[in-house]
Amino acid sequence: MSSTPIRHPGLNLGHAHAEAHEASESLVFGFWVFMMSDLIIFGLLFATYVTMLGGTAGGPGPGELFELKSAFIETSLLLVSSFTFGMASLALKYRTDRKVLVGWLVVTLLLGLAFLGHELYDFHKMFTEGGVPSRSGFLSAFFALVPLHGLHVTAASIWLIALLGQIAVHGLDTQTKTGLMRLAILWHFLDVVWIGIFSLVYLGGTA
Amino acid sequence: MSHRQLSDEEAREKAQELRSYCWGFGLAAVLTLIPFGLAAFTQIATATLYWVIGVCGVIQIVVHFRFFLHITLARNKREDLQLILFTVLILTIMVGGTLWILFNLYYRMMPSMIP
Amino acid sequence: MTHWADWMLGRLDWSALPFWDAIVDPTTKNIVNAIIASGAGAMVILGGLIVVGVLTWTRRWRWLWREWLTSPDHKKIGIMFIAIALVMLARAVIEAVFMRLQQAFGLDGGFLTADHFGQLFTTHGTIMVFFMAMPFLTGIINYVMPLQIGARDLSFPVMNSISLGLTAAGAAIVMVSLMLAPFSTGGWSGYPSFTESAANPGAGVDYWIWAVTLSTLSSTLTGINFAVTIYKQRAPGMSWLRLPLFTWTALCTSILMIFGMPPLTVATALLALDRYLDFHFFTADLGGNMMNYINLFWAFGHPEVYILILPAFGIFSEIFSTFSGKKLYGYGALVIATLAIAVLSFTVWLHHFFTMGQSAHINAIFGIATMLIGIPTGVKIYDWMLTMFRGRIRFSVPMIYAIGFIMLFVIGGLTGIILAVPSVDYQIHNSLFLVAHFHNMLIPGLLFGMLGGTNLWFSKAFGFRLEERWGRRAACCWIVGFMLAFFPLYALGVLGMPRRSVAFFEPAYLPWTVAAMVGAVIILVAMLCLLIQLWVSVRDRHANRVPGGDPWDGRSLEWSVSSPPPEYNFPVIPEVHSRDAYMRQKETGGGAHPRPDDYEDIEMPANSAMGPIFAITGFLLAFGLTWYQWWLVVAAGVAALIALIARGYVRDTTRLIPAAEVRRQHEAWLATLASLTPVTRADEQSAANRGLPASPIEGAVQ
Amino acid sequence: MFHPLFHLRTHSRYRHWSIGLLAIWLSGCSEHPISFLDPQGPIAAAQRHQLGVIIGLTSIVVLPVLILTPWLIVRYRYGSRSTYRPHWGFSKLADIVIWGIPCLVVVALAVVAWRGTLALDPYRPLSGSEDVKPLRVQVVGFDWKWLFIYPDQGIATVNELVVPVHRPLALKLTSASVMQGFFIPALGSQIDVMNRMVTQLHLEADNQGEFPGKNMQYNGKGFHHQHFVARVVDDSAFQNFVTRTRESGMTLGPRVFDRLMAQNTGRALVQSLEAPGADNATHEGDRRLRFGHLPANLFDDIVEHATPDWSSIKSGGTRNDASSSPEARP
Repeated sequence: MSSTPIRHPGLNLGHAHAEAHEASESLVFGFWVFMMSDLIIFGLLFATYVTMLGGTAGGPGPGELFELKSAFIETSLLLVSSFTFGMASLALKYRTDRKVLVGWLVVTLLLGLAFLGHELYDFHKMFTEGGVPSRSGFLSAFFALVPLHGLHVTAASIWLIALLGQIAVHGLDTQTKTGLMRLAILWHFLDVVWIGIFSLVYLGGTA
Repeated sequence: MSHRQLSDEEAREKAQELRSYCWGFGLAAVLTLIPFGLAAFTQIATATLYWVIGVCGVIQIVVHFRFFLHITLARNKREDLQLILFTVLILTIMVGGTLWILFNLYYRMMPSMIP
Repeated sequence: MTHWADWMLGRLDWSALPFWDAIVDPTTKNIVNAIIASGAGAMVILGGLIVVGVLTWTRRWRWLWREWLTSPDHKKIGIMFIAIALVMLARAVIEAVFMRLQQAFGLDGGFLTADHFGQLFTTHGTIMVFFMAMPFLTGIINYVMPLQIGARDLSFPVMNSISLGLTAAGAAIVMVSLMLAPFSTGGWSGYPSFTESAANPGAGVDYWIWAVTLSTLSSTLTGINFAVTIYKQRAPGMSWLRLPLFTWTALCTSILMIFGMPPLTVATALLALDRYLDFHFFTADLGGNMMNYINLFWAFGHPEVYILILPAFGIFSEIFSTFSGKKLYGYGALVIATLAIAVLSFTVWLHHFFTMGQSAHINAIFGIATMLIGIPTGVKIYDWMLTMFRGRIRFSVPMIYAIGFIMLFVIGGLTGIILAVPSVDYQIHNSLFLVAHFHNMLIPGLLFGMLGGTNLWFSKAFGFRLEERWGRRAACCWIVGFMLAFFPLYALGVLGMPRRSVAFFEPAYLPWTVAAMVGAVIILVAMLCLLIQLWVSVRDRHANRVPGGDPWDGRSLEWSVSSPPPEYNFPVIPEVHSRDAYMRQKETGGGAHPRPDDYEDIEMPANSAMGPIFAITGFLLAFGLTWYQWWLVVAAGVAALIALIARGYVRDTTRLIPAAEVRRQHEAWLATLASLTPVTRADEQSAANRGLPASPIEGAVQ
Repeated sequence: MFHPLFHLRTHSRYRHWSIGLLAIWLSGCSEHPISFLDPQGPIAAAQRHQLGVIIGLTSIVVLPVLILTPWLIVRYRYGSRSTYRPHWGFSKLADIVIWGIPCLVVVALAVVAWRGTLALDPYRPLSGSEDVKPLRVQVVGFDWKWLFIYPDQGIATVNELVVPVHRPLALKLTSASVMQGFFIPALGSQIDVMNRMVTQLHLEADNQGEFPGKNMQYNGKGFHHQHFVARVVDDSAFQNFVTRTRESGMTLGPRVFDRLMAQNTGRALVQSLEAPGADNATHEGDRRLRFGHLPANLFDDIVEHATPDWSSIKSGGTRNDASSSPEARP
């Protein structure tokens, strides 16, 4: 019900669309609420992970399985992708050339896929070293927490592809824009969760 | 939609927002490098290292919210901010409670689970 | 060929039939149980066939699809939620009667097998919480809340339809388990390691996991939908402190849904990982421990209790105020109390497992936190009493439920405080005392609220009032039946009888279990009365029509529109100037139904098949996962994903109702109104009540 | 030093005769004390006392509702001539009362709960008189029977807990199966038993007699059969029981242990062993077993999921603690 101008990144729906503004405000707020509900899930998985640290049952522990280098590479990929999504948001908001927008989005998508690829490679290496979830409670907790983040990144990537398709079909109409705005929130949010993962799981485990 | 000429005001705004993203990126990068660097290349005490990791992580989360997700103290962001703060409260209760309860249970019934 | 069948059917085989045990091992007990179980399954099949037959015979399939299943209208979705709730209520009450019968004959025997009894208490609990209480309150909030805040619909109508679909899929999974048995025997809380595959390898626990998961997803989405609607869709002038109390409780409930459901999602997901992918969260070996499940489950379970109870509190607030013909006492205090309960409910979950061995300090702190909730709850009770004080109390059906509630609920409060003291809880934990306590909270608290709310708002939804005499009989049977069924359980609890026992060996228990059985039968009679009430009401619908839309001299905005309301709710969005907005409109000069100057085109959401699609794919996904039919899992999952992506490409999502049409409908209703005779409250329960109250209220001081 | 538990005990007898009456009425047809309303030990007695205090305090808030609501609905029914003030919705005085009194009651309840919980913590050892050491018993919950190991006496029983009167009991408990709840209502608290975990419980009996014990946590189709008897006897009878069990009890070897681990009720277990050691003295005796020889550290091995050290049975390991046994008293 507020009449203050809406300042969500990327949203610039034009004057004649007061109702569209209102609708998208609900959409974005609703998405925030959803993210916060999701955050509780992550929080509880973090807590579970910490309580399972002692449950290695004689299997490999964090010190043997985690590598600082690959964690750093993954962190960098995700952080840069957050920044490039920010650039895409700017391009959307100030209606620069659509090619610029699509370009930034594609770069973001590639970074996200690179992250996923690297993470999968990491898991593969852990598997070959005996780090499988059925080995111990600790590994179960790890493979619930970190891959869930990866699953979110996968979902976000699929959504990004779908939105690129929407841009191609419908152009930059209200629905595409609000879609991009919500995806932006999801993307940045995943980076925030990753901060928790690299700090607690990787740095905490190898320190 | 084709390329469009921005008004002066819009151009200023855009430049400002671009700066904000860059600041955010820079800060986040530094806050990532500090703990990684300390963990990889130095031999400081583990307890200190945990503290550094924790503090850098928390600051970086705030940086992300401020510069990437645009959550500020501005009036039109109040609802989002309230929502986030309430979530933090609930998270604290649930996560803190879980850790408190479970480690107490371990201590009294299952000491082998305490790492 | 066999290989092909294995691939198709997974682990589903003949032994899933409910009468299989009787064929393999035809003892008397097995045959009796097979008859009961197959009878239940046959009832479901028969019910389904009748519905399909009637729809086909009356050629209503297209109508069903267009007007109901794909409708994004919050009113229709609300009604469908309540329909699910009532069907599931009937099943769960019958199960309860079987359990009470068993225990009445249960001194060293009885007629049910232990496994059958285990399934009964598990399905009873699961249904009552996830597929009766949740859909019921979701349905009522869905119907009433947008009308109360002056909105045209929820913020996300299609998501609302998806929520309905997911709940329906979960309910269907529980129903299918009657025909392709068994269901879990692990109780509604499903504690591992009993529910781990080592102890329980069958499909039962998996049925339970996926049914609950579907319900959880549905409730999370619903919570988001309600909260955003209340935040963003309020009519102009409807500030926070002008919200009707029911809407306040709806807001708090939806916040609890948003933040309370994730712990359950985590708990069941981790249990599923243990069962399906050999993880070790809650197993006894390899570093797992089941204590975290119990912790997570109750981190959900306690907010859940208040998800269930708060909307009922809201309904009772409306009922007490409306049927006392009086302003609600202590609005501010009630709002603060509601908010306090909502926040405190996140801080007490440990009181569900005081006996697990944690330190006395932790127990004491959580015990005291639990007692703190007693303060706002007590304040609410007294606020309602003060609302009746110096009122003019009319004993229509909703008020009978409300009075039954207030008297019985405080007894539940008393026993709740007893359970909250850890040192006493050591004596009554997991006993029938606990069972009696939570039924004491949920039957008078939740169910009476929902039934009272149904009696209150039924006329709004369908245009005619529910019949009073059978309604009163139903309410009285509920109250008496409840007391007789559950007060004995308190006695059994302090006598140390564990919950969930199929039989017992202590003769001292027998008189109490027999008394409880009689109570359960009276509750069954109450269910029959409800059915007769519905039947009689539909039969006499013309006599009980209330086209004026306001049969109870209501106070909030939902009474200001016709019964049933137009699909857009309000021809013109009302402007709100005070609390009890419609009452004020009636009392001040402007007239209850001012004629708007001009009308505008109204944009409403268009029908969408997303709800049914998610219902079907959700059901198939859960079914495939339960029986290891992986092809079905993949197919249903891919179909759901494609539907979701494709929905993003749809642009034709709204429908325009022209201003002329709105004008025509509204003018017609105004003309009807003009033809009605206003009635005083003395005639409220008579056929003269056409939904137009006489004003002013007679005999008022000040 | 002021002992809160003691404090709770002294008052219980006098103040809460009403609950005592209730107990007699409730359990009138019962042969043995089945409930804490008829307490047979200090813990149960203190719990009954607390129950009375809580009911009393809470009634301050609850009773007015039960009394005033009928009055309100009669006095202010539609058609009565009482005052009608439709716009009245707030009174400062009433608000102070309805917030204040529940708050005070909860403060009082909180004090009761805090002190009671700390005093009755199941982990808190009971200090009987100076010269009596607590009797140690290790309890293992199986599907669906209870095993009681007396480590200091070197004996074990199934579904029968024999203890001397007036001597504190120090129980350590675990489960060899899923979660269960160990409970002797007439003596005191229940506590959960869980696989790989050890919980503790301290009890004491004031009177001799047979008190039923049970499992409170559902664990499958034999759940309702998982009950046992706590037999409280005098010292000489206990000594007698120990001696007799040592001499004529069965050996808890691998075969018996496998049968224990299998899902069966006490009765089925006894039948499958055709047990010569089964005590047939009572009508329920066909569910009970006594063992005079068992492996050392059996309890710890069950907790650790290790194979019991069967060789220790013959090497006299059953009585590893006999020299330091408090059974030295005649």
